Amino acid sequence: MAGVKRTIGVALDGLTLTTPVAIASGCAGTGRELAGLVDLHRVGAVVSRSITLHPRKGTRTPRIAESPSGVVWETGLQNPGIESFVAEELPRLARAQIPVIVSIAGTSMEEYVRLTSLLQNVAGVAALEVYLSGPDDELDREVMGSRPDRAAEIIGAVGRMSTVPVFAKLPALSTDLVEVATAVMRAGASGLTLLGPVPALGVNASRLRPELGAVTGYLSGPAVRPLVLRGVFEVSRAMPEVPIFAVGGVTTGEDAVEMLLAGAWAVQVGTATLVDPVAPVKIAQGIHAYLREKGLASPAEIRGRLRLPTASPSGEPG
Amino acid sequence: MAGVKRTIGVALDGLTLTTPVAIASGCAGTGRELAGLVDLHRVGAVVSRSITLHPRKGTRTPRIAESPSGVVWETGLQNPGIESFVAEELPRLARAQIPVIVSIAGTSMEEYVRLTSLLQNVAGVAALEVYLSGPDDELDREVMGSRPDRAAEIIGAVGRMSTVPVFAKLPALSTDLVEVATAVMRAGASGLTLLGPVPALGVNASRLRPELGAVTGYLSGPAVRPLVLRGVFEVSRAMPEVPIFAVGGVTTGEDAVEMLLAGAWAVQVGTATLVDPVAPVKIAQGIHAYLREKGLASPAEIRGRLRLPTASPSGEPG
Amino acid sequence: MKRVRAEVLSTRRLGAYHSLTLVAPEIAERARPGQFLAIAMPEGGDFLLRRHFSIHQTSRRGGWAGTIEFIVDPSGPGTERLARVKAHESLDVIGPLGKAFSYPKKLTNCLLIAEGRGAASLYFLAQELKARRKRVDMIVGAENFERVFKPIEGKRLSQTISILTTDGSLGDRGSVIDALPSMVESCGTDVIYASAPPETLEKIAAFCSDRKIPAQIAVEENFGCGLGLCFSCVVPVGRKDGSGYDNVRSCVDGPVFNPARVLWDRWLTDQPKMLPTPPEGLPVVRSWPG
Amino acid sequence: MKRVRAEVLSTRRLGAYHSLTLVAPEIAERARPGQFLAIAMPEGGDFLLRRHFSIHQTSRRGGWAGTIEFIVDPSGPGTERLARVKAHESLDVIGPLGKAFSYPKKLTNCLLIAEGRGAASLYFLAQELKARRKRVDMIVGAENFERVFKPIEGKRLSQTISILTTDGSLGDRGSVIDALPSMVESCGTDVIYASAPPETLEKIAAFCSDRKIPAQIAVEENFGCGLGLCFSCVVPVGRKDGSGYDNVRSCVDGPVFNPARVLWDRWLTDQPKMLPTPPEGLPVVRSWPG
Ligand SMILES: Cc1cc2nc3c(=O)[nH]c(=O)nc-3n(C[C@H](O)[C@H](O)[C@H](O)COP(=O)(O)OP(=O)(O)OC[C@H]3O[C@@H](n4cnc5c(N)ncnc54)[C@H](O)[C@@H]3O)c2cc1C
Ligand SMILES: Cc1cc2nc3c(=O)[nH]c(=O)nc-3n(C[C@H](O)[C@H](O)[C@H](O)COP(=O)(O)OP(=O)(O)OC[C@H]3O[C@@H](n4cnc5c(N)ncnc54)[C@H](O)[C@@H]3O)c2cc1C
Ligand SMILES: Cc1cc2nc3c(=O)[nH]c(=O)nc-3n(C[C@H](O)[C@H](O)[C@H](O)COP(=O)(O)O)c2cc1C
Ligand SMILES: Cc1cc2nc3c(=O)[nH]c(=O)nc-3n(C[C@H](O)[C@H](O)[C@H](O)COP(=O)(O)O)c2cc1C
Ligand code: FES
Ligand code: FES
Repeated sequence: MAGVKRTIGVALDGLTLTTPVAIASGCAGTGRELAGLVDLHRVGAVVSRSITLHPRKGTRTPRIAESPSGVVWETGLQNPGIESFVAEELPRLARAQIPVIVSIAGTSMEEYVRLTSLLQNVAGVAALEVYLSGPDDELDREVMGSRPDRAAEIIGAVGRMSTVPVFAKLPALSTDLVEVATAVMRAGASGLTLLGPVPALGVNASRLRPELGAVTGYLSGPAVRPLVLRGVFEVSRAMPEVPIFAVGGVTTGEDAVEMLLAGAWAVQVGTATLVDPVAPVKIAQGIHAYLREKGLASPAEIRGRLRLPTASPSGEPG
Repeated sequence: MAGVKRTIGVALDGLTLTTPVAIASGCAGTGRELAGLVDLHRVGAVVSRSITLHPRKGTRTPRIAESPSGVVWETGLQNPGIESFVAEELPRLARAQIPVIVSIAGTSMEEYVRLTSLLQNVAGVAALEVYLSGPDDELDREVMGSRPDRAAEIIGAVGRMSTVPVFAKLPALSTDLVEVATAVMRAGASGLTLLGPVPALGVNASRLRPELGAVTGYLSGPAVRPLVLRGVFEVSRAMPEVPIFAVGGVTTGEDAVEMLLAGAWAVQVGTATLVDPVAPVKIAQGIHAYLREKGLASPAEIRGRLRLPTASPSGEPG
Repeated sequence: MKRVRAEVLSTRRLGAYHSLTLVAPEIAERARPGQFLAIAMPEGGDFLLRRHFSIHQTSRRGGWAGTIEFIVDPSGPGTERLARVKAHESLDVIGPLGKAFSYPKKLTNCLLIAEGRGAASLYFLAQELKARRKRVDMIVGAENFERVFKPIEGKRLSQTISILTTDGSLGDRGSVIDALPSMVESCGTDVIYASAPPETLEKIAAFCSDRKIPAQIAVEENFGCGLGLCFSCVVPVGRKDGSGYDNVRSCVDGPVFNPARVLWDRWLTDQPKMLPTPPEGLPVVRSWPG
Repeated sequence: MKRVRAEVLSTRRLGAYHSLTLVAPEIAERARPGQFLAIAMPEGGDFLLRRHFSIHQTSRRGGWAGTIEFIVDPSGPGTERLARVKAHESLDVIGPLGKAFSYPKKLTNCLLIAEGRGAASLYFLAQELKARRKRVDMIVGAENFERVFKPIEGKRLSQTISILTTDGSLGDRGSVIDALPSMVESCGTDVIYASAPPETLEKIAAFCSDRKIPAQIAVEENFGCGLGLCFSCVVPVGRKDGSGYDNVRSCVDGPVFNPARVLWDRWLTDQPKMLPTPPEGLPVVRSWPG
């Protein structure tokens, strides 16, 4: 359609991106590396690696291995701690003048509160992403945010204190993802990042050992895309007004369009960035090409627009 | 090692298999088809498609589509209902003289109870596998068995009435898989099938529509193997004495060995059987070859024997 | 049904299609028109499931090893990969699979309707019908001349043939449905066979039911296995006793069906309509039943 | 550092290894010994991550386009695939990456220790050292003669060379460690460079620390990106001020390290010991800490 003014920018409740494609947490280095690899002005946003209150050395190597259409990884959230991050890494990440979303990870309510307070009114922070897939030392649980009450409590506290929008990155394995999503939105989240990394184990049969030094880890890459699509679809059906970042397995523009059709507002790209740092730019171009082909003006026009059958899709009795 | 008497048979609490490789539920036809495709005597066991109390026509087509290293599918548990199954399909499945595990699926406690009672003392049933990934109409929940209390209640009832061993096929997305596993074992399960199918959505971007007639479905195939390995590993660490069938993405003997190392007693093979009906036989041969290479006498000798680091594998503080 | 690792004897391009001929005597011996092959994808790509192809031709002649030919329409990643297979490579093949077309005992005037790659199995059928001294007429259609499958072969096999293309680049402009009434008239058609996309088959079914012409159609659905194991491939078919319908597996109980017994509304509608380009304003789907 | 799509100019087998030469003038210009390339896997396989290779050789001569050579040791699915790449194909390459070996300013007698494919980067280093008028001696080891990398080239590049194989099929029977004391002695070694599996590097590090010989080693870890983005590739390195250690990324802060600063116990031990065959009775791992 000639004459359509086409934009791929997107506004997510207080966070405005020039393209709906961000670099996912843990795949963006320390703010020094990306500039030489990709024209950052053409990337929608960068999510920092997950930052903890104190420095963390992370887990032993190996930290990554391939699996069918995916990678299994565990870094143990190696990071320099919030203070050093704010002093050194953040200014470098912010230099490119694109939105920096800071991922924060705590093991107790107190840690999340302190992390948030240390990020209040800090220049260069466009939004917070709250990592909830780590352990909860306070309640002695393996996963911080897979139960609605606890997730809401954490997000509520972070949301009340934060001076920027707050996105909750919800754990991939929840008995009821929609309930957790609803609870954190009620508690004051600005939006969601779906899904958090998928728990996984890689085994090397010939050496009788785990692939990773940390033994267990997480599965990323194209393999998980159908699982993420389902999560995005279910949550966005329940709450169409909630901004959602979809993350998991986005490698091409078409993959990103799938996520948008399922209900995402924007996508994040992790593994594909490691393979090809220009992938986030190519993916945005792919979305643009798709919109042009379909004669549409913006990503919002396909968001959640998956065409569904009119009748009930569930199995019928015989 | 010359002279080692090598067996790949395995005994799972009352269920004895000549090879540790079974055909997974929903991938074994109606008992008529397999005989012409594979020498069934060389298959460890066959799990029937999931049988409901009443006949089910299942969902609309398309019912299957490919995804990266996987398939997304939903049949809506099409089946002829328990009575017709017992009268017609079961005798055909049992004809090959290998163990037939009957998968049962209900949407309420009453349905599970009636299904179990209709299978009491029925010839040709070697074990029951209880499908718990479907909806719970009674409690109005999307997934029957993802909470420990409800899963235990169902398995308890089935276990008390069943005249054969009962395996619980636990839903893939649980906040705490180990808790659910522990609860169903306490309630009287003989063993576990890990994991149930992984909820998923396939999207066709160019047609703006879901890949499946049922809209949402499940992800199977190699893509999910690392997720299944993690589930098997965590549950078997918590309860090393519990017989576990691992199911999800097993395609080769090496894949099966990975599952055994993570703690499985035997594996089930779904998608790979659809591609190559002889796969379950080849996988058993692959396990045998591995044992021979390592000089081991039986699958039990590698079960759970993943070599782990001696120190704590978690991330260290900086 | 046999499973073999078959050598590719030859390949050739036929307009938009690729023909592959395999050395597979045991399959060739048994193959009948309407049946199909299940071909495992060559290793090294990210393909899991087999792909399925109608049997186009068999040869069991003389001292030569029997061969079997099928036609690949490169319409997706898997078929595109198979279209690149070269002679002397080998493929893992299971076949022949599925129910074949049955031949009329008494009726003699057969009209065969093929759209696009659907002609592959119908030309095989035409030969067999002619061998049984039936009259064969044909309607062959496609989007454009490149997708009209072997038009010269079509002419050779039929008493009369009507060729149509959507863009008019070969034969008349139009679809096979346009030629149907006049062909039935002029050929004195007793029985119809068809292989075409489902929307066309539905129209043929309506026509046959109207005119009370017996018919057989070959359908396509997404196959998980093609072997009867997975219930992916069902088509709703009315029970003989009229007491409702069953979702029957098109890989073992088809792909050939009596169109009068297919529940077309149930099979085809209530699926999202697939428009080639979305309308100006896409409808917002707000509620999600069930 | 540059990213290019580079044509494969030529490939050849070198014993157990495969050499690939790429036309990549911009990378060739910048490349220094110890640095590596990140090569994207050719499409069509189920490979996700790039694979990483030491730079073995560059050529910037005359009017010809600069080329760069690397050595593939087919040791897994990805390297096996790359060993099958043919001339005139093209590869997506990022490089040169990582910190190079540094050249000694004052010291002159350099001993280079290479095990297996590790020789690829050390031969490049030998050239550069010789160009700087340093004395170069070498210890080159491998499992067998097929895995001794270009022994003749090694001889050409070094004043004295000691070649060892585990099976004795070339040179002396033994490992590079066996020759270390006598070579250091006889060559009057001032500085050691090494590229070898970690277990060997650890022994070299112990030797150098004992004898107070300055050294540089090139390590390998599983890389996620090779670009500094993912923190997959860390090695524990002691801080300069002695106040503990950091897990530093071997792709940007390495792969060349001062062995005296690597915390060998932390890097290598506490990993499950990998015995080639399991002992008669495998230990049952009962408790699962943390
Ligand atoms: C009985 C039968 C006979 C057929 N005969 C022929 C033939 O002679 N020539 C020919 O070119 N094609 C034929 N097809 C269709 C062919 O099998 C599909 O086009 C092909 O599987 C699509 O694979 P793809 O990877 O190219 O496309 P994709 O659309 O990417 O396929 C992805 C997945 O969907 C499945 N799928 C998609 N479309 C179909 C379909 N129409 N039928 C079955 N599975 C599908 C594929 O098997 C695969 O698993 C036949 C199909 C059936 C069921
Ligand atoms: C700085 C550096 C320089 C290297 N130089 C060479 C060289 O010159 N020639 C050569 O043949 N090899 C070299 N390697 C090793 C080579 O990168 C690995 O052998 C290769 O990645 C293994 O891939 P694969 O698919 O064959 O094996 P797999 O073991 O199946 O690899 C699977 C995954 O693990 C990663 N991986 C496994 N082993 C290694 C390893 N040792 N290093 C890095 N990643 C690994 C792979 O990248 C891949 O993601 C180098 C590695 C590094 C880090
Ligand atoms: C090496 C690596 C490190 C990661 N580190 C983090 C992290 O620190 N915090 C976080 O929330 N997610 C982390 N992730 C997960 C990604 O942000 C993303 O959720 C996941 O990889 C799925 O997306 P992908 O398939 O595009 O990679 C990491 C992923 C990888 C591969
Ligand atoms: C077409 C199809 C139908 C299935 N039907 C059932 C079923 O009826 N009941 C069940 O418990 N699992 C069913 N499954 C799931 C499999 O039993 C298995 O858990 C899953 O596919 C993972 O194993 P795989 O990767 O080996 O396929 C089905 C899977 C497929 C592909
Ligand atoms: S495709 Fe599997 S039963 Fe028909
Ligand atoms: S491999 Fe990614 S940071 Fe080094």
